[in-house]
Amino acid sequence: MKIMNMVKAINDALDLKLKEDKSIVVYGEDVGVEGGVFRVTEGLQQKHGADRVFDSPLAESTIIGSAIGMAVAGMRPVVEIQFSGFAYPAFDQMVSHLARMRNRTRGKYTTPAVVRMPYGGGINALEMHSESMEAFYGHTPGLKVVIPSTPYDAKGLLVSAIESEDPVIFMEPKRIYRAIKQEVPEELYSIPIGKAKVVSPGTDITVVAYGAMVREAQKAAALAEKEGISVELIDLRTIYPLDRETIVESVKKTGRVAVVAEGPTTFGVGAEITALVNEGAFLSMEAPPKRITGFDTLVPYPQGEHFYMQSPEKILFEIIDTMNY
Amino acid sequence: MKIMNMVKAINDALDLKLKEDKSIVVYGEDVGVEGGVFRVTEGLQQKHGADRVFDSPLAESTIIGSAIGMAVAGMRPVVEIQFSGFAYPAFDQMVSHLARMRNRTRGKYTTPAVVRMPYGGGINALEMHSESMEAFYGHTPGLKVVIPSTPYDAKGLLVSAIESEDPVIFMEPKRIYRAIKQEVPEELYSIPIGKAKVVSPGTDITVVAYGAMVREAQKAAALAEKEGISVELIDLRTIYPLDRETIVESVKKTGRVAVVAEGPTTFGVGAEITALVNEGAFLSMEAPPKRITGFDTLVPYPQGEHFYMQSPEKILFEIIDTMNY
Amino acid sequence: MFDVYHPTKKELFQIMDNEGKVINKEWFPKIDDSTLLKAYKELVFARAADLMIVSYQRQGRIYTYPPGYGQEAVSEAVAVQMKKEDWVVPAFRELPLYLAKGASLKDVFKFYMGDEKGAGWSNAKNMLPISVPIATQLPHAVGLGYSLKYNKKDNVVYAFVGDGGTSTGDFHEAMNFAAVWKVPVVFIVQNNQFAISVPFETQTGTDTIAIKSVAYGMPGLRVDGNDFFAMYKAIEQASEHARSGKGAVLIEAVTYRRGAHTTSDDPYKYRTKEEEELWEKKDPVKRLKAYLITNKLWTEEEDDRHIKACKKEVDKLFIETEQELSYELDEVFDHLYSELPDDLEKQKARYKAFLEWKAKRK
Amino acid sequence: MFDVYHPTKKELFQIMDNEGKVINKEWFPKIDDSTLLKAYKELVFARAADLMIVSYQRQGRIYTYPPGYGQEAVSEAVAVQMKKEDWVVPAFRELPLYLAKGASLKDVFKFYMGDEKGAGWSNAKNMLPISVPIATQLPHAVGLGYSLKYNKKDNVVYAFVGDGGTSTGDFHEAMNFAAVWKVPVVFIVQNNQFAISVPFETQTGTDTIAIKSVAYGMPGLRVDGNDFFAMYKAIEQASEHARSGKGAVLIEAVTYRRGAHTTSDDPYKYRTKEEEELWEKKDPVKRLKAYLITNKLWTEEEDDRHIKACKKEVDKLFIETEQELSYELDEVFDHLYSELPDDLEKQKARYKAFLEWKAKRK
Ligand SMILES: Cc1ncc(C[n+]2csc(CCOP(=O)(O)OP(=O)(O)O)c2C)c(N)n1
Ligand SMILES: Cc1ncc(C[n+]2csc(CCOP(=O)(O)OP(=O)(O)O)c2C)c(N)n1
Ligand SMILES: [Mg+2]
Ligand SMILES: [Mg+2]
Repeated sequence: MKIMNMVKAINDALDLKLKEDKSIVVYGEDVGVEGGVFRVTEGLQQKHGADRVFDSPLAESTIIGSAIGMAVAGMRPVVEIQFSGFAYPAFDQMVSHLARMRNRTRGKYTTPAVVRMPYGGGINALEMHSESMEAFYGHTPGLKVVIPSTPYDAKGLLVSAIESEDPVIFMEPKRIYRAIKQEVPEELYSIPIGKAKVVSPGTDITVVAYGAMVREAQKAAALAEKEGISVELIDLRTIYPLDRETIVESVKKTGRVAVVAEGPTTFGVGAEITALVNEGAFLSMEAPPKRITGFDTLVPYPQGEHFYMQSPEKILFEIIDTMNY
Repeated sequence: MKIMNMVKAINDALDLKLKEDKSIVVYGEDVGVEGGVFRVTEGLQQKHGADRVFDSPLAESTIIGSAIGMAVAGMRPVVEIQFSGFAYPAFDQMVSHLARMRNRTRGKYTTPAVVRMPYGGGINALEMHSESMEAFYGHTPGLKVVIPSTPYDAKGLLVSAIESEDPVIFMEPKRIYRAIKQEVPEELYSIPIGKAKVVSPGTDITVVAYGAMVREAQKAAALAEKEGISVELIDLRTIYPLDRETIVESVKKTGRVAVVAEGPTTFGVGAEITALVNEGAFLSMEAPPKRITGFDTLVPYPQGEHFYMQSPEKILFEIIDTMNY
Repeated sequence: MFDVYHPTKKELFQIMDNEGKVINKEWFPKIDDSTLLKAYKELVFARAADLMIVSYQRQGRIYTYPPGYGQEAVSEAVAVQMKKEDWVVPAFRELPLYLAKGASLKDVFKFYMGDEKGAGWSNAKNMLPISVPIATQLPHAVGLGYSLKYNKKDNVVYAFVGDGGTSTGDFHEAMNFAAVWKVPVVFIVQNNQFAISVPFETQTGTDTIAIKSVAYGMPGLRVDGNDFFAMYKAIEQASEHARSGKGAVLIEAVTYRRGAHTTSDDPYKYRTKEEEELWEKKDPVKRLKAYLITNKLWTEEEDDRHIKACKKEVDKLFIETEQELSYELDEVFDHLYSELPDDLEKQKARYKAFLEWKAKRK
Repeated sequence: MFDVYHPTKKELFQIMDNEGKVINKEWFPKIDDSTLLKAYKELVFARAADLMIVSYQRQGRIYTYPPGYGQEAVSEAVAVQMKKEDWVVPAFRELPLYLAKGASLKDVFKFYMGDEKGAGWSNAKNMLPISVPIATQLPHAVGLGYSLKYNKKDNVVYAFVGDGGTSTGDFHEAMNFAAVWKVPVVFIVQNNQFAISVPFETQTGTDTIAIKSVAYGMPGLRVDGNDFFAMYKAIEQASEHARSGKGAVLIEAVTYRRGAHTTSDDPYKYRTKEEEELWEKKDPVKRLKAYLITNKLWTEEEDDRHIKACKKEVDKLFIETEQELSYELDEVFDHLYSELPDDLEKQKARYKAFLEWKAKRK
C-alpha cells in the first residue's frame, strides 16, 4: 500500500497497464513530454517510449477518431481530452463511431478505447473548464461512462476501463485530483464497471452521488447525522450502465432519495435516478426524489461559482426538506 | 386557409419571413439550388436570391459557426442540418457558442439563429438518419428546443423560432413531413415557444408526446378509449424550456402519466417528465410514470426498425399496464 | 513522379485518351494481361451489380442506394494491386473494391436492404464498414495507419472520401495527423464534381483537390480517375511511398458520378444532360474496354457474354439474399456491448412481453 | 506583394533586423511619426499590463492568465490601422488590440478575476470575446464577414488563432468557407512555436503555416511577427485585399511566447533557456524601440518615464477593479436567455430560500 492522490493513482494504473500490455498507447494534447496539464501522465513517456506515450496535434476529433482506428486494429488506446469542455469537437466521433462500431459490424470490429477527461467545477477556472455533462455520454447508446470519487476507485476503475471490451468515457473529478489522499495498493486490481457502492449505510434517506460530489455528500451526511437524520450514501461509480438495483434496494429501505450532481438539472442524472426509483420502488417512496443538482445555467466564472456548486450545507438543506415532506 | 403538409408549411414560414425581414438568410447543404433533400426550401432561392438562400460547403461546424457570426452582427440566419444525425460535428459550436454567447457577454452579443434539422425514424433510412437525440439539446443550457407535430404547429412555431431572441434548435419529424395534411393559414402567425398543448382532454391517464409520436399517441388513445380508458394527450411542442405546469396540472387530475418518445430511454425525455411529475404532483400519482421510449440501443436498420419504433398498440399495452398498477 | 506532376503545376495525370489510346507511354504501368483482364472483368461485374441494384430499388426490393456508376476505375485500381493485409477505409461508392477485398455481394445487398448483418463485410479482412457520416472515417484511417507503423507491418491503408468530404474538419485533421505521425495512408479523394447537388466550385476555393496536399507537406497527385492505367500507376506510386515508411499521400481522382446521388435524388435539379453526355465520353469502363479490344485482349463477343454472366450471377445472389433475409429482436440488442447490460436485457424482455400480449389480443 | 512573397517560396517577410535597422526599404510602410509613437506607447502599455497581471496572479489577486509577452507587435499592427467598424475576433493573447478597440483594462482584469462582466468588452465596438475553445472563433469570423459583404460594408474582420489552432477542424472549415464565400476576413495565425508544451513540428507537417493558404486558393504571407513594420505592412496589404472585395487572406506571424503558456504552466518542462534567450534578441518591443531611438523619435528617458506611467496607471486600474468587484446571484441566471424561463426563476428562488435558511441557521 502507498499513500496516493487521484493523479498518482491514475498514473499508476496507466503505468502498470502499459507495462503489462504492449497494445496500450496513451496520447493526447501535452500528454507526452509534459506529462499532461494535470501531470496525470507524468513520467510515462520516459518509461514507456515516445511511440507509446505521446503528444498529438490539437484536434480532439482526430484524437478520438484515430483511437477508434487503433482499437479496431487490436490496440488499446487510452486518450486524454484536456478538459471535458473540449470534448465536443470529438462528439461526432464518440457518438457516431466509438459507440457504434461494434453494433454496426455485429461484433466484427470493436473499439475498446478509453477516453479520459477531467471534468467538473470548483477549481476557479476559465469558462469551458468546469463542465459536468456526463448525461450527454450516458444518453449515448454504446458507451460506458465511469466516474471515480477516490484515488482507490480511480485506479481500480481505470484498470477495468482499459480491460473493458467496450469503449469507456472515463471522467475524472479534477477538483479532487489532489485533494484526497488514501492508501492504494501498488499492484494491479480492478473494480467492476456498472456497480455502485454503498459508501455508508443509513436508514432515513438515500443520497446518490458520484465524483467530487461524494465528498460533499459525506460531509452533508455528517451534518444530517447531527440533525438526527440517518443518510445512506451511494456512490454511483458508473453513470452508464446504471446500477439500478443498489439504488432501488436502498430506497425501498429508506423511502426517500436525493441525488447530488454538478451538471444541469433538466435532462440530467437526477432525472434518471428519479425515474428508476419510480420504476423500482414506487410504493416505498415517501417523498418525491430530490434533485440537488446544477442550475440549468452555465457554470459561472469563478466569482460566481460558489452559487452554482453543491455544498454540504445546501445538500443538508434539501435533505431536511425531503425529510419534512 | 390552404391545405398543407409539414414541408409546405415550413417552406411557407420561411418564405413569409424572408419577405418580411431582410436580415434573414437561409442556408445549408443542398438548401439553395436543389431546395433541400426534403424540398423544404424549394423555390426560395429563386424568389429571394442567392445571397439570401444558398448552398454551403459540406461542414456542419462552420454552417452553425458562421450563423453565430451572422447573428452576432444582427442577422437572423436559419440554417439547415441535413439530418440531425449529422449535427454532431457542430455540437461544439452549439454547446460552446450558440448557447453561450449571450450569457458570456452579458447580453451584449446574442445569437438569435435557428438550426433546423429533420430528426426521427420511420423512413427506412440508412444509419445515422433516424436519430432522436433531442435530450442532448434539452440538457444544454442556453438553447431552446422546439419540435412540431403538425403542419399548423410547424409554421407557427418556426415563425416564433425565427423571431425569438434566443437560439432555437428546431427539430422536424421527417417521418410526418408529408404524412399529415391540414388547413394552414396563408398569412404569418406564431405559436408561443415553451407552451405545451392539450391535444385531447381525458381523465384516466396523461400521455405526453411530441413530434411524430403525437400521431401514434392519438391512435393509441383511440384504442384505449375502446378499452374504457380516457387519455389526456399533451403535445409538448417545446422540449426546453418545458411547460411543466400543463403536465403537472394534468397529472393532478388523472393521477397517471406515460411519456411517448423515440429517443433512448436512459437520460431521455421520459426521465425528465417523470422527475417533474414527481416534483409537482407527487401526492396525486397513483402509479409510476411510464416511459414508452426508445431502447437504449441504436435505431436498427430498416429491417429491424419496427422493433424500435413506438406503435399505437405498444403504447396501449403500456397504458393498460399503468392503469392496472 | 510526385515531383513531375507536382500539384502546384495543376496538371492532370493521364495515360490514355477517351478512345483508350495510350498518350503517355512513359508512365504506363507494368500490368500483365491476366491481371488487366481480371481488373476489367471486375469493373464490369461491379457495374452490372450497381445498375441492377438501382433497378431493384425501383422495384421496391431495396432501400436507398448510392450508385458508383462512372467512378469504378478509381477503386478498382486499388482492388487489383492491394495486399491482403492492407486496410480499406471506404466512403460509400467503391463497390469493385469491396468485392475484391472479399466482401460478398450479398452483404452489400443486405446493407442496402436495411440489415446490419451486411455492414461489417463478414467475409472480408481489414476493411471498415461504409461510412455514413461524410469524412468521419478518415481519422480512423490514421489510427489504422498508426497501428501498422507501431507493429512494423509494411501494409498500407487506403482511405476514400468525396470532394464534398474535403470541406469537413475531419478531412483536415486526419491529413494533418497523418503527416505529423508519418503513417502509411493513401488518401483517395473521388472528386466526382458534386456533393449531392452542390458543385465543386461551391464546395471549395481551389481549382483542384490535389493542391491541398501542399498544406500538409504531403505528396499529392491529380489523376484522371476514369483512366484505369493512370489510376493504377498513381496508386502504385502512392502505395510504394507509404509502404516504404515515407508517410501519407493524397490522390485526387477526377471522375464523375454518372448516376444519381442516391436513388432518392433527381440530378436534373442541378446538372444538365449535356454535362452528362460529356462525361459519358470519358467513361472508365468504356475506355478500358476500347484499350483491350484495340490490343486484342478482349472481344465484343466476350464482353457480351461476360456482361450476361455478371447479370445472371448478380440476380441469383440477390434472389438468394431476399430469401435468406431475416431479422430477430436479438439483433437490436445483442451487439451493442460485449455483454448485454441489465437495462437492455429488461428492455428486450419487456418487448417480448408486449409481443405476447399482442399475439394473445388478436 | 502576395506574389513576391508567395508562400511556396518559404520566405519570411521582414523589414527590420534585430537591432531595429531597416533591411528592406522597398516595403517599408507609410506611417507618420505620431502614429508610430502611439503604436510604440501602446505596445509598452500592453506589455506593462501583461507583466503586472502575471505578478498579480502570483500574489493570488487574479486567476489563471495567458501572457502575451513577446507577441505584442502582431496585434498592435492591427490595432493601429483598423477602422472603427472593423470586427476583431480574438484568440486570447492580443492585449494591445483589445485596448485599442476600446476595451477597458478593467474588463480584462475582471475576466481573469473570474467575472463574466469583463468578458464582453463593455466599452468596445465590434469585438468578440476571448475564445476559450481553441479556433472555434474562426467560423464566427466567416459569419461576421458574410454580414459585412451582405450589407455591402467595406469593413473587414481580423481573426486570430495560434499555431496549435491550425490543427483543428474549425480552422480548415472556416478557411474554406471564407474562400468560397469570398468574405473580407484577415486570418492571423500567431505562430508562437508552441501549443502549451507541444512544439510546432509535432503540431503540423509543414515548415510554415503560410503555405496552408495554398489549400484554400487564398493569398498567404509569412511575416516576422516581431517586426512591427513588417506586420504593419502585411496587415495593410491584407486589409486592402479584403476590403476591396477580393476575399480572405492568411497571415502567419512568426513570433514567440516569451512567457509561460498560462500562469499555471512551467515552460522548463518543454523548452530551454537557450531558446528563450535566442528569442529575447528578436523581441518586438525592443526592436521597435531601437528603431525609434536610432531615428531620434524617442529617448531612453522618455521610455523610462512612459513605462513608469504605464505601471502606475495599470496598478490604479487594478486596485479600482478589486474594489469594484461584486457578483450577485442574478448574474448566474439573468443573461442566459432573453427572458428568464420559469425553471431558472424557480431555481433562483430555491437558492434564495437556501440562503435564508442558512442565515437563520447560524
Ligand atoms: C457529416 C454529414 N453531413 C451530411 C451528410 C449528408 N450527405 C450524404 S452524401 C453527401 C454528399 C457527399 O458528397 P461527396 O463527399 O462529394 O461524396 P459523393 O456523394 O459525391 O460521392 C451529403 C451532404 C452526411 N452523410 N454526413
Ligand atoms: C478545443 C480546445 N482544446 C484544448 C484546449 C486547451 N488549450 C488551451 S490553449 C492550448 C494551446 C493553444 O495553442 P496555440 O493555438 O498555439 O495558441 P497559444 O497558446 O500558443 O497562443 C490548449 C491545448 C482548448 N482551450 N480548446
Ligand atoms: Mg462528390
Ligand atoms: Mg502557439
